[in-house]
Amino acid sequence: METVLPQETHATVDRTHGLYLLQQMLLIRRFEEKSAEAYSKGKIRGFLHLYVGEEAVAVGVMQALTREEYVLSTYREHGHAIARGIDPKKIMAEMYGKQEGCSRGRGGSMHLFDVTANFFGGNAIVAGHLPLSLGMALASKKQKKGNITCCFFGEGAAAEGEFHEVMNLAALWQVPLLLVCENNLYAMGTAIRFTHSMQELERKGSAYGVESAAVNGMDVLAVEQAAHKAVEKVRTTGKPFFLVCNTYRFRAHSMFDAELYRDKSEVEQWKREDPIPRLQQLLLSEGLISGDDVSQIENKVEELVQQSVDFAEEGTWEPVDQLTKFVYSELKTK
Amino acid sequence: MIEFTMPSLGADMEAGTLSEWLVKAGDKVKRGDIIAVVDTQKGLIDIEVFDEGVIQKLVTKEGEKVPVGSVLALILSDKEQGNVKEEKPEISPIIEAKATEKVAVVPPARIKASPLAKKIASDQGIDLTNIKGTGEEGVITKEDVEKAIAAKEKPQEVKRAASSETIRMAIAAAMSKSNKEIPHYYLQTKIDMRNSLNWLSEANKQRSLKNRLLPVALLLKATAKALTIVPDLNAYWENGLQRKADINIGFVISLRGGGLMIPAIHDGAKKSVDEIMATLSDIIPRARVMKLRSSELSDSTITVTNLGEGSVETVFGVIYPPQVAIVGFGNISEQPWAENGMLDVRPVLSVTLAADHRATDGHIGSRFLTELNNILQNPEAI
Amino acid sequence: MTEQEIRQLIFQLLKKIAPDTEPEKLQPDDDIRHTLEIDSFDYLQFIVAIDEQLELDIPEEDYGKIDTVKNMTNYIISKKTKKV
Amino acid sequence: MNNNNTIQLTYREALKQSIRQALQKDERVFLMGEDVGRYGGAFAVSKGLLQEFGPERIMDTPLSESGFVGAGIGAAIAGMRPVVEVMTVNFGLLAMDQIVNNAATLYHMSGGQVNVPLVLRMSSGIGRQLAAQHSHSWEPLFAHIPGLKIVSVGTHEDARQVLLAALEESDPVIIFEYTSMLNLESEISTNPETVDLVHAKIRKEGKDISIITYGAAVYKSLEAALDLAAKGIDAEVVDIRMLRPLDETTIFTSVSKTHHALLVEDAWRSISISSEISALIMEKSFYELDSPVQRLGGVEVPIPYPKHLEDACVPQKEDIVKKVIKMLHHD
Repeated sequence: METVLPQETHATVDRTHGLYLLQQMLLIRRFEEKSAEAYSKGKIRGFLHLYVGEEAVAVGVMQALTREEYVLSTYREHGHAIARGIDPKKIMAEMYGKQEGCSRGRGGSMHLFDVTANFFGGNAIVAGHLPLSLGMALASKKQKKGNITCCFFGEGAAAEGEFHEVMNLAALWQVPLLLVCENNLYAMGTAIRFTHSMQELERKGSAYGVESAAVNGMDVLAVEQAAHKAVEKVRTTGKPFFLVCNTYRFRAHSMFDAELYRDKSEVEQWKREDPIPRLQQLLLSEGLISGDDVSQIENKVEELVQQSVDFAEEGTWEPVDQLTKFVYSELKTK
Repeated sequence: MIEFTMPSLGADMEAGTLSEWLVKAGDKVKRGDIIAVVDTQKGLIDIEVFDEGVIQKLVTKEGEKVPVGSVLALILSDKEQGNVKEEKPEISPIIEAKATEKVAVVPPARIKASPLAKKIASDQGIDLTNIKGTGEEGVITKEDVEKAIAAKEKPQEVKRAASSETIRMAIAAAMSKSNKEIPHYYLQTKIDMRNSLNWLSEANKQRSLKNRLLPVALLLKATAKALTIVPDLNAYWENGLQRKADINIGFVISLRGGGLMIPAIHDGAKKSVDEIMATLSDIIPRARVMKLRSSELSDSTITVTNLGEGSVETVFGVIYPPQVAIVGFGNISEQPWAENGMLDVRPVLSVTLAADHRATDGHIGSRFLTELNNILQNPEAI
Repeated sequence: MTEQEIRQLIFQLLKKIAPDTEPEKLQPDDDIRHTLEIDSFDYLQFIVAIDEQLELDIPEEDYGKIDTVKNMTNYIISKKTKKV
Repeated sequence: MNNNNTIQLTYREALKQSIRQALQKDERVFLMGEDVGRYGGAFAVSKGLLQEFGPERIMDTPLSESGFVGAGIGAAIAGMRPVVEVMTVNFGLLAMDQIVNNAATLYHMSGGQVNVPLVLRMSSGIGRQLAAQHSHSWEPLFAHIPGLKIVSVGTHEDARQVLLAALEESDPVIIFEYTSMLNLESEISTNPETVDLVHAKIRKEGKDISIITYGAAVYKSLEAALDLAAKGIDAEVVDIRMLRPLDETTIFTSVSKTHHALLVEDAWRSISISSEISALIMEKSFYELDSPVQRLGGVEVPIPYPKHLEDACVPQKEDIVKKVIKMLHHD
């Protein structure tokens, strides 16, 4: 049932796409670093979960998805939102709580929504969005729409009952659902060895008859390739696919985390696997890009991030008298 | 807290309508004060209070009919107030003086009324203190307030008119019952009133116009005195003869508009003729306007009817149950009078006794009339 | 005090004591008590009231002299004159 | 109503007809839940529908309340009109996360982008000697949550119509149905009015007291009103029907008319629908009250098994009659 996917990739990418992938990951990285800064200044409040180190997963998987697919994510979803093509300005404004945000400021960091991008959150109950993705895939199937649903979640969610219910139901109903598990080894502060009896998560798929695979989540090209294959499977069979991306989170779980649960040396060791330098080195060594290209990308990303901050700063607060909007629909949709 | 209740003004009274409150919450009352007027089958009756204290709350509202025994008002007794005072903490004398003053007034008890009732009362300018609540735990309800409004709008005269109507009905009922149930026997005698009238005339010379005695005062006193000698006629017939310790003579007063009021002259035997006269002066005007005290209307142990004002010579009364006798005085008129073989003209009074044959026999009745005569022949000894 | 005034006063006091009667309809020679059906007690009240208003002391033996409106008026006039 | 023809049917049959009509009316509608298909519905409500509409429209689910309720939400987001049956409200708790954290919040936290036109049907209530874990009246629990629309089906008319009205909504609607009433027969019009979910329904007009109720207590209240009428008390019975959002206007109008309010429900009395309505009446209709608002609710105890104890757990007709008489001081 497990599909063997290549763990290393070489020049399977051309210059343009290579630059694009590099820029996407760099944008996510810089955007989040800026977010941390804004958080420290008190501009962003609530929870802020950073994706630093895991960028290859979001960017890689997203390359396999068309605009028609439904995407659902977790509370650590800035990367997915950016990779999905949602304007960073709207994302930053959302985190600032401004009404120009992608969720009108109602959601914040954990609840980024953009229906025009078919991006359905930003869901902050671990595994809570898995049944939703199942239902959306079911709808697509019933409507013979042809699109698939992609649901990102962490290895923590794979311990939840809903993960198992959804695996069972998705296989039972044979719905076009790509379940992407981002295994960053820690459910908040608890290492996977303390949370999963079977730590090769992809093996959980076979129990439900769900085709599964694992991929090095620190290698964007590997992820992209694996995602393409998985999406292809889902699209052709109409059945679910369980893709495990093994990755690592460089920063703490959230802004307020002393990281007592892991050694700094472990983090340092994983940082050598950082997907961004990894791709950059590959592209440089393959002669696909030059140092100037990297500088240009850096500058471009810097500019985009600054624009997003400026946009968020200039954003407006929703008047309090509109507080009770969006509880019930004003219009009946038939 | 003392409960001031709807009194039983007669064995046949089950309920009364509280016609008027003469006090309000916070008023000080003492024993004997008239604090309410109650409309009964017998007419409007002034209700007196038997306790001392401060009206805490008027529970029954005007215009409301409540059963005998129902709480009409709550009175905070002097003793209870005293307690309140004692519990006051020691503070500066000036403030204490003020506090004492306040205690004397006693803040009115919180009136329990429904929000709606309060709103209507406030809109209509109705004072809730005068309304008795019929809701749970005596809460004043909308209906109670509406009744109070209706009562307020109803002219007083209508009530009075209705009163004389009810009086008529009450007399009808009592007299029918009497005639149906009481086997009357009748005795009559004539009494030479020369001595009595002379005595009265002399007595009045020493009295200011206001304090002059009327013959009826003497007759009532004589009746009371005679009853001390023949106590069986001063009684009720209730499961047998129940003699009454106090001699309370119910004195029939005709109302000009028809009907009767029979206020009691309490303790007639213990009162002097002057005191009886004073009592009459107090009672008769009030009876005329139907404003008698509850005890005055309920306590009679025997009745005296005095129809002698007109030209009627003799009156045979009908006993007012559960009493056992009624004494009737006719006109005092000059008549030929034979005594010791001599014929003379004397002021003569025709006296009758109607008595309950279940309670007494003619012999007793006869003794009573004999004693009455003896007393009236020696008025100076009265 | 004129005769007319005295009559008015008599009517007024009678009306007060017996509100439901019509003293003004009394003929000068009508017996007051019998016509208006006033009992001895009320009549006494009436005399007391006359006394209070006019400061007259009417002895008991004079009661016979004040049985009609006419007699009473005359009696009062004579008493008042005597006093002066 | 022009059409005076009526039809005698059970509450169960009324529910089934509404589901069938919904399926016929809209291709997007499908029924999903435990044992709704091959078994015919745990309470035979959906019996025969699988044969009629096929397994795509009548979907049996495994015992995965969170999974299939969440799937219902997802399907609704993605353009379907799922009717998800949770066998009993007692199991609804297993899907509580999906209902509270997803169905109720998505519209808001997406800033109005994501509608969840999901209909959730749950059989509910006490009365079949099912003991503590199967006799819950969870209406207040769910009605607490903004973003949900909570409907209680207290009559046959509503059983026949509420689902169709709920499917017109763009927001998640939870319909409470009452197991104890399934076999109850009643007459309804063959041409029933479309249920107006927004407004509470005056089931009986009256002028002396408002009995404000819902669910299984509606018929009990109506019977009590009948008894009270014989005693000269003209009670108005208000079926709240939509427990959230509440139709406050109808409630206030009724209380303004009668000036007395008795709230009756089977759910535990404290922190209940009645608690809420009572508070609302105090806040907004206080000066219309001629007596304190009273509540008759469930006794605060896990529901015991024996019939006589079970009966004693919730207000019965006699309790309602007694309470009204006491409130109106009619004794």
